[in-house]
Amino acid sequence: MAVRIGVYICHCGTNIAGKVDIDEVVEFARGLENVSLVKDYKFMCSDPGQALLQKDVEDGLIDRVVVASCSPLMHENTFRKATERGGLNPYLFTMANIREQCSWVHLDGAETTDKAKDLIAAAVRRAFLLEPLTKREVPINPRTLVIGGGIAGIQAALDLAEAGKQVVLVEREPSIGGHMAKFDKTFPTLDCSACILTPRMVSVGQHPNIELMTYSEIEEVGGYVGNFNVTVRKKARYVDEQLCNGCGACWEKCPGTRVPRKGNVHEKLSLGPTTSIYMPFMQAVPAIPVIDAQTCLYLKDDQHKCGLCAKECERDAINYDMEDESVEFEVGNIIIASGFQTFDPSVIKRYGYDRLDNVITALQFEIMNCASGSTGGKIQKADGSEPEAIGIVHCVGSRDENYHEYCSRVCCMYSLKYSHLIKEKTNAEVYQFYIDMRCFGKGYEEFYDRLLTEDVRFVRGKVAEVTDVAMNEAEEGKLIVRVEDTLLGSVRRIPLDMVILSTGLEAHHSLKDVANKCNVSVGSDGFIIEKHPKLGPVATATDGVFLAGACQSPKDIPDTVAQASAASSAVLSMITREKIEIEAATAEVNEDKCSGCKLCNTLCPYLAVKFDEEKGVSVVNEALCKGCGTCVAGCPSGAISAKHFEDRQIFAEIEGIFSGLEYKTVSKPKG
Amino acid sequence: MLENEVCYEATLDHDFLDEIYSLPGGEEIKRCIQCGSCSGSCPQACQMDHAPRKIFSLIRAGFRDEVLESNTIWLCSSCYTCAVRCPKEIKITDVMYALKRLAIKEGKARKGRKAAVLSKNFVKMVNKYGRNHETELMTRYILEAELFNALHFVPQGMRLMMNGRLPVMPHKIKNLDQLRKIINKVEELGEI
Amino acid sequence: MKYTYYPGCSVTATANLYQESIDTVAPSLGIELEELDDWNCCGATAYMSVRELMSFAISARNLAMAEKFHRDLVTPCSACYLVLNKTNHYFNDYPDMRSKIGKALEAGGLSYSGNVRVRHILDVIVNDVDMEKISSQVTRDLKELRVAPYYGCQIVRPEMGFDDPDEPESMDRLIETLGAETVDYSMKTKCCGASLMGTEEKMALALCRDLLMDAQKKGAHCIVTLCPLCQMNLDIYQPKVNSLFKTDFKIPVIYITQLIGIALGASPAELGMKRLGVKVSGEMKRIIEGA
Amino acid sequence: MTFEPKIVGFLCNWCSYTGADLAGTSRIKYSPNIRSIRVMCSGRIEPTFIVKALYEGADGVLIAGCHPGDCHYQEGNYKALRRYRMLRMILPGFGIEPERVRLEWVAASEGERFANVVDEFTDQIRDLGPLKVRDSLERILSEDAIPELEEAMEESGDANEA
Amino acid sequence: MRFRSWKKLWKKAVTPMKLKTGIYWGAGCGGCDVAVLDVHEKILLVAEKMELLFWPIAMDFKYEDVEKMEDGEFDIVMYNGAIRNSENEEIAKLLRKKSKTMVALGACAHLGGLIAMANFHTRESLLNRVYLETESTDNPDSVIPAEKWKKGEEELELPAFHSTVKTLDQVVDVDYYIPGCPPVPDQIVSALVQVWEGKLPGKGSVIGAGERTLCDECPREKEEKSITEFKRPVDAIPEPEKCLLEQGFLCLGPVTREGCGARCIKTNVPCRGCYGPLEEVNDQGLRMLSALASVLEPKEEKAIDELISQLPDPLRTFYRFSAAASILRRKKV
Ligand SMILES: Cc1cc2nc3c(=O)[nH]c(=O)nc-3n(C[C@H](O)[C@H](O)[C@H](O)COP(=O)(O)OP(=O)(O)OC[C@H]3O[C@@H](n4cnc5c(N)ncnc54)[C@H](O)[C@@H]3O)c2cc1C
Ligand SMILES: Cc1cc2nc3c(=O)[nH]c(=O)nc-3n(C[C@H](O)[C@H](O)[C@H](O)COP(=O)(O)OP(=O)(O)OC[C@H]3O[C@@H](n4cnc5c(N)ncnc54)[C@H](O)[C@@H]3O)c2cc1C
Ligand code: SF4
Ligand code: SF4
Ligand code: SF4
Ligand code: SF4
Ligand code: SF4
Ligand code: SF4
Ligand code: SF4
Ligand code: SF4
Repeated sequence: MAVRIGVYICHCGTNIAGKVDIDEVVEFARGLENVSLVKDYKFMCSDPGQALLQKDVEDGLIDRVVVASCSPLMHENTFRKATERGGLNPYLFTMANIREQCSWVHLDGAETTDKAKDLIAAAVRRAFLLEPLTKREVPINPRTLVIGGGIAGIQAALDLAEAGKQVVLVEREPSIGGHMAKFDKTFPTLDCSACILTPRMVSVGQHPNIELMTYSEIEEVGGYVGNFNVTVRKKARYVDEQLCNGCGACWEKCPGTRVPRKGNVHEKLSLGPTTSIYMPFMQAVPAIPVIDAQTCLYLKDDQHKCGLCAKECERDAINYDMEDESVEFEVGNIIIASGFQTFDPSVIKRYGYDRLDNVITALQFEIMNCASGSTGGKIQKADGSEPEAIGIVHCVGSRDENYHEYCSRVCCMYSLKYSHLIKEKTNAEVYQFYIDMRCFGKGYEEFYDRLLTEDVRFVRGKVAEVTDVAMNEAEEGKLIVRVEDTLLGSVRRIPLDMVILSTGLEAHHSLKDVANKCNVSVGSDGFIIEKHPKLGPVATATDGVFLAGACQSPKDIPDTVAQASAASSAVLSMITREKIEIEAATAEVNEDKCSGCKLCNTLCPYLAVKFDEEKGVSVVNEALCKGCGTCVAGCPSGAISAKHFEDRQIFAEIEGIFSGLEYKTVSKPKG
Repeated sequence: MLENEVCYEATLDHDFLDEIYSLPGGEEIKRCIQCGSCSGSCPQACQMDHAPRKIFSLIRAGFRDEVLESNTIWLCSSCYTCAVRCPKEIKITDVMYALKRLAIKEGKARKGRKAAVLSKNFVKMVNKYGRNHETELMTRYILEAELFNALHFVPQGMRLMMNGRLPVMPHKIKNLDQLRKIINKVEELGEI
Repeated sequence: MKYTYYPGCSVTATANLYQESIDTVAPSLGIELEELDDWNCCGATAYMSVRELMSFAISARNLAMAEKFHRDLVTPCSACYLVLNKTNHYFNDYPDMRSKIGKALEAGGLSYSGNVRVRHILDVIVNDVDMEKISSQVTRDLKELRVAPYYGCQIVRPEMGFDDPDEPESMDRLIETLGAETVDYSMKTKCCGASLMGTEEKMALALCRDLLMDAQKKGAHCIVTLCPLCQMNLDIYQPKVNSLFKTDFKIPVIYITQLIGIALGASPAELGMKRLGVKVSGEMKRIIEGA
Repeated sequence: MTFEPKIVGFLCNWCSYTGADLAGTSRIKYSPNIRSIRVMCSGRIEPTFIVKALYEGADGVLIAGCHPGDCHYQEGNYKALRRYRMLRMILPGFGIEPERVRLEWVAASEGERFANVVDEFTDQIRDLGPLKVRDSLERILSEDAIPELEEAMEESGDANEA
Repeated sequence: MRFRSWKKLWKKAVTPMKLKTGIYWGAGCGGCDVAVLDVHEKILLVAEKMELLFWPIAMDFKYEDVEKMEDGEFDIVMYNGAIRNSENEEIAKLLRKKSKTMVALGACAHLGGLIAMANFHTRESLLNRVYLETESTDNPDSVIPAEKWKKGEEELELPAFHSTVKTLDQVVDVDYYIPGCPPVPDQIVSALVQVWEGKLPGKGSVIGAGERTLCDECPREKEEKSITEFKRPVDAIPEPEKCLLEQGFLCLGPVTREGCGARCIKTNVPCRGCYGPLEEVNDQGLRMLSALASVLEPKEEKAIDELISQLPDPLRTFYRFSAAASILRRKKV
C-alpha cells in the first residue's frame, strides 16, 4: 500500500509565519511525492494543534507524520506522543526544524522560505523510509550491590536498607569500615571517628535488609541495568562465621606473628592483634577473626605444626580446611564504593621512607595516634621515646608529575589535624611544610586559623630531602629536612625527630579490575570516570552502575557521605520506577552479513558490541546500546544498522534537501 | 630595582617568559608552581643571588636583567638534582644553560666572567684540536681570568704533573676538517 | 661482549689512571672495547654554555660515526655519558634540532638516525657482566675494606634509567660482589662542585668537604668513584680542603675499575695506583697488602 | 547574481545541534545557505554521507560535533576526526578541494560560534565557487555518450534488414 | 558461505536444451576469458550444457552474425571488461538486445576494475601520458591516435576513447554479476549451474560469490583492532596466522565480498578488494576508509595525520577496483 504522509506546518504565532511564506510552503509540500495531506496551524504544539494530527491519524488519513515547526529538542516528544495517541507507531513521525534553525536565524526573504521548503522536503523523504520501532521496558530488580564497605559503602547501604530495599554489601577486607576505621579524630570538627562510625558499622552488620559479605571479591558481573548477575568469591577466613562469637581466646595464645617485633616496638603499626589469627581492629564488623595463612604455623606449610587456636576455641569455629567459595546472585543496580589506597612513598627515595627510622606515613601516624593501636595512642619514636620536633611534609606523591598530577584534597586538612593532635598529646614543635594550603570546605579555613594560633611553624616550600647527615651539633642524631622557605627565599635545614609524610590518595589497586567488570572506565588518574563531572557525578556511562566516595576522586568524609547518599537516592529512583525504558533507536547487527571481522568490537563506548564466538558474529546488546551509531559507521560490511538513523534514511534526507535541483535521486525502501 | 622599590610594569620585559619558553628545553617553565623544591635541592642555592625557584618567578615577571646578570646561572654546577625533583618536570638545568648562553651573547655575564672565560676557551680548544687540552686550557684560563691569582693554581698543577696526569702535547684529531665543516655549517644555519 | 668505546678527553689526560685500570680489568670481565676511531670531544658542559646547537652537533659527530657499528657506545666518563645522552635526547625529541644537526653532519659527510645507545661503563659492568663471574675471580680478600661509593651527579641525573637518581645502588652491589663492605652514607649522589672548582673554588671545596666528612664519619677507608672530574676534585684538591677548613682528610679516592683490579689481584702499577694524589695508606694499605 | 552555495551540515544531537538551536533562541543571524541533518553523534557520520551530499549538489559540507573530551558518547568525535582527516586525503583525487569539507567542534553553549562558523564557511565556499559534481559528471558522460542502439542502427542504414 | 561441490550440482542439472551462450571481452586484460578456460576439464561439461555461439577470443563469429540474431536469442551473455570506448559500449548494447540474461563477469564489468583508476585522470592527461610522456615513448611527431584516419583511399575509423571508464551496468541493464579479478573458475561454474538450474536469485544479484565479506572465509586469527602503524608487504613479512589489518597491512578483506577462497590472504598478501563490496555498501572505498579510520589508535590531529600519511596512495588503494562504481565515479573537471 502506498505511503501517505501528513505534513503539518506550524506558524508559531509570527515566529515562523513572520519570516516564512506559509502559503508557499504549503503549496510546495502538497507537490511532494507521497504527501497526501498538508495542513498549517497557528500553534501546532497547543492542544488543538496536536489534536489535529492525532485525528488525521485516527481517521486513517495518513500513516506517516511530519511536523515542520520548532526544534525536535523542544517538541519531538510532544508530537511523538500525539502520533502514538492517534494509534500510529511514534517512530513514524519526524520533524523539520524551521524555527530555531530557520526563521529565527535568517532575515526575511525568499532564502528563508526556500530553506524551509528544503528542510520539509528532506523530512518528507525521511518519513517515507521510517520504520516502526518498539520501545522495550525491562523490570528492575530491587536488590542493589554495593562494592566496598568504607564509609561510602556503609552510608549507601544503610540509606537503601532503611528505605526497605535489599542490599548486598561486598567488602574485600575481613571487616567493613575502610580508612575511617583507622582514624582517631577527624577534621575539621575533631569528632571521634569511632564514635560516629562504629554505630553505623554495627547497623550494617545487623540490618535485616543487608547481606554482608566480607573478605570477598567481585569475580564477575554480567547483564545490564536492572538485571545484573554477580559472582562473588568469598575467601577462606578459616573461622566459621556462624560459630565464632569473637571471644578472642584464639589470638591470645597464637604463636604466629603477622606483624613481627623489632626491639620493643612492632615493625609495622597495627590496630588489631599482631598474631596470625587476628581481628583487624576491635570494633570490626563482623567481629570474627581471620587467619593469615601466610604466617600461620599450621597453614603456611604441610607440616601443620600448631593448631593451638582450634584447641582454644570452645565453639569449634576454627576450620583449617576452609576453601574459597563462589556465590552467585542477581541485582538491579550497582554502587561502586571501593575507595582508595594511599601513595607508597618508598619510591621517593630522598624522603628516606623505609630507610630512615621515624619517617612515617600519615596512615601510620593515624594508627599510632589511635587509642586502640599498637602504641595505645602514644606518639612515639621508633625507640619508644617522645619526639621533640615533628615535621609534616605535604603533597607527598601528589601535585607532582613524577607521581600523581592531581591534588589529593584531604592531606592539607589532615596534616593540620595532626598538628593539633600532636600539640594536644606532646610538647613537640610541629612544622608544616606545604606548597599551598588548601582548606576550602565548610569550617576548614577556620580550622587553619585555629592552628595558626596553636604555635605551629608553617614553612611554605616543598621539602627537597630528608637526611640524617648532620652539619652541626644541633643536627646530630636528628632527621634533617632541607627545604626552601619560599616566602623568605632562603634554604633552611630543620632538625626533627619524626617526619610524617602526608601521602596522597590514589586509586585502589583493584579498582581497574572492578571497573572493567562493571563496564565502566577509569581515567588517566586511575579513578573511575563519572557520567558527567557536574551533572552526573554519581552515575557512570553504564546505566545502573553508580559511584560513591573516593573511588571517583580523592575526597573527605563529608563529601564521601554526600555522594553516597546521592548514589543511593539515584538507585532508589531507579527502583521505584520498577521498569526502565530501553532506547529503541539502537544499533542492530544483521548476522547474515557480519563476517566477524571484529572491527566494531572496540568502537562502542558502552561495550555493547561483543563478539559471539559460537556464531562467529558480533552482536549488539540492545540493553547497553545508546544508539550513537559509531559502530554503524565503522562496520565495513554494512552489517550494522542504526535504527531510526539508517543509512538510507539519511541518504533520503540528503536527497530531499536537493530535490529542488534539476536532478533527483530517490532512495528505495528496504526489500 | 628589585629591592626597596616599587616595580613598575613598564620597566619589565614581558616577552622574556616567552623567549625562554620557546627555547628547546624551556617548554615547561610556564607551569612552575613555585614550590621551591629546586632551591631546596640546589647545593649552591645559598651562594646564589637568586635561588632557582626565584629565577623562575623573575622570568615570569619579566626581570630580564636581574636574571641574566645574576651569578645564579654561573653557580649552577649541572648536578641536575633540581631537574629530577621538579614536580612539573621543568628542565631547570637546561634552562640555566640557555640563560648562560643568553648572558654571554648579550654581554651580561659579568658575574660569570670566569666561567664564561673558561667555557669560551674550552670551545676554542675543541675547535682547534677536536679535543680538549687541559694543560693549555688551564694556562689560557689563568692568563685571562686569574692572572693575579695564578700562584693559587700551582699546587694542584704540580700534583697532577708529578703523578703524570698532565699531558704536555695536545692531541689533534685526524679529521679536523670534517669537524670544522660541521661547525661552520652550524654557524651558517644559526642556533635555535 | 663487544662495545664501541668512547674514552673522552679527561681519560686521556688527568684521568689516565682510570684508563689504565680499565685496560687491565676489562679483559677479565669479558668486556671488549673497540675505541671509536678519531672521536672528538663531546663538548662537556662548558661548550653547551656557549653554543648549544654547535655542542650537540660536534657531539653527534661521534654518535654518527658510532652508528654504523650497531653496538652500544660505552664511555667511562660521567660527563661524556650525560652529554652524549643529552645529544640523543635533543636530537630525537626536538625536530628542529634534529634537522639542523642532520644538516650540519651532512656538511661533514655524515648522517645520524638517532639510534646509538650510549652507556656508562658502570652500567655495562653491573648489568651485562655476570656478577658471579666477577665474584669467582676475586683473589684478594677485601672483607674488611670499608668503601664509600660515590656516584656523583651526571651518571644518575637527569634520570638515565639504569639506576635511581636519589638512591642509586648499582655500585653498592658491585662493591659487595668484590667482597668489600659498602659504607651507607647519605652524600653519595651529592655534587662535588664539578667544574666550579676552576671558577668558584671555595664553593666547590665546601661541597667536597661535606662529602669527605660524611664518608669519614661513616668509617670509610676509601671513596670509589667513576667520574674523572669527581675523582680530581676529591683527590687532587683534598689537601686544599684540609688547609681551608682545617680538616685532616687522608681518604684515597679511587676509580671503581681500580677497585675491581685490586680485588681481582692486579698489581698497583697496572692499575695506575701510583698516580693518585692521596696515596693509599694506613688501614687500607694494610688490608690490600695483607691479603 | 553572486553565487550562493548550498551547504549541508551534519550535526551531533547533543552539542552542535543544540548549539545551533541556541543560535536560534538567541536570534543570532547567519547565512541561510546551510541545511542541517541531525544525527545522534558525530561518530555516526560516515564519509559516504558527506560524499553523497557533495554528489547531490552540496558545495560544502560542515560536520560538527562536541569538543574533544565532551562527546556525549565519550569518543565518537575522535572517530569523526579520524574519518575526516582521511577523507580529506582522498578528496583531491576526485577533483574536490578538501576545504569544501570542514569539521568543527561546537558546544551546546556556542550558539554564536555556530553562527560564525556557518558564516565563515559560507564565505569560504562562496570564494571557492560552485562544485556541481553531477553537472560535471553528466557533461563528461554526454560527451562520451553514443546514441541508443536502435537509433544507431537506423542511422547506419538498417543493417538488420540486410 | 559454504559452496556445495560443483560435481554434485552438476549431476542435478537438468536443463533440457543447451543454453545459447555468448562471451564477450570489453575493456579488460583478458584474464576473465582465461579464467573461463581455467575451468579445465569442466569446460567439457560446460559444453554439454551450453552452446557457445559467440566468443571472440576463441572462435570466429562476426558482429554481423550477432546483429542478424533474433532479439533475446542468447540465453546468456557474459560480458567481461569495462566500458572504455564507444565500441565497448555499442557491443554491450547490442548483446543486451540479443540476450535473455546479461551477466557482468569479473571486476571490470562489475565495478570498473583496475582500468577504472583512469577515472582519476582526464582523457587528455591519459593520452598525453601514454603517447607522449612515458619514459619509453619514442614519438617524435607527437602523434596521438585520431578517431578517424585517412590515407589516400584507405579510411580507418577507431572507436572513440571515452573520458570515463564505466561499469557495464552504467550503459546497459545487467541481470547478474560474477565478481573477481579474475573470478575464481569454480565460482564461474557454480554460477552457470545456477543459471541452468534456474535457481537464480533476484535480478541484480551477485552470483558465484558469498554473502559476507572476506574476513568470514579468511582463516586468520581475528582480534579487536587498534592500528598504530601501516606497513606494506615490501616492508615486512606478515605473520601468517594473524589478521593482516591488525599487523598494519592494509587489507581490504573487511569491505570485500567473500567467494574467492581468500586467494591472496593465503599467500600472505592483503586482499585488494577485487570482489567488490556487499550490496548494502554504497561505496567500497569510503566504507573502507570509515572502518579503518574508526580503529586507528591516535586521537590528536597531528598524530592522526602522521599515521595516515604512512598509507601509500590511499585513493588508489581504497578504489583499486571500484572507482567507476563509486558515488563520485570520477575526477571532477
Ligand atoms: C591519612 C588520612 C587521613 C584522613 N583524615 C580525614 C579526616 O580527618 N576527615 C575526613 O573527612 N577525611 C579524612 N580522610 C579522608 C577519608 O579517609 C576518605 O574521605 C574516606 O575514607 C573515603 O571513604 P570511602 O568509603 O570512599 O573509601 P575507603 O575508606 O577507602 O573504603 C573503601 C572500602 O572498599 C574496600 N574495597 C576496596 N576495593 C575493593 C574491592 N575490589 N572489592 C570490595 N571491596 C573493596 C576497601 O577495603 C575499603 O574497606 C583521611 C584520609 C587519609 C588518607
Ligand atoms: C562568580 C561565580 C562563578 C562560579 N563559577 C563556577 C564554575 O565555573 N564552576 C562551578 O562548578 N561552580 C561555579 N560557581 C559556583 C556555582 O555557582 C554554585 O555551585 C551553584 O550555582 C550552586 O547552585 P545552587 O542551586 O545551590 O544555588 P543558586 O545557583 O544560588 O540557586 C539558588 C536559587 O534559589 C533561589 N532562591 C533563593 N532564595 C529563595 C527563597 N527564599 N525562595 C525561593 N527561591 C529562592 C534563587 O533565586 C536561585 O534561583 C561559581 C560561583 C560564582 C559566584
Ligand atoms: S594455627 Fe595458626 S592461627 Fe592458629 S594459633 Fe597456630 S599459628 Fe595462630
Ligand atoms: S591537599 Fe594539600 S597536601 Fe594534599 S595534595 Fe593537595 S595541596 Fe598537597
Ligand atoms: S564490523 Fe561489521 S562485519 Fe565486522 S564484526 Fe562488526 S558487525 Fe561484523
Ligand atoms: S550504536 Fe553506539 S552505543 Fe550502540 S552499539 Fe553501536 S557504538 Fe555502541
Ligand atoms: S621545582 Fe620546579 S615547580 Fe618547583 S619551584 Fe622549582 S622549577 Fe618551579
Ligand atoms: S643543576 Fe644547577 S640549579 Fe640545579 S640543583 Fe644542580 S646546581 Fe642547582
Ligand atoms: S582484514 Fe584481511 S587479513 Fe584480516 S581477517 Fe579480514 S581478510 Fe583476513
Ligand atoms: S583476496 Fe581480495 S584481491 Fe585477492 S582475489 Fe580475493 S577478493 Fe581479490
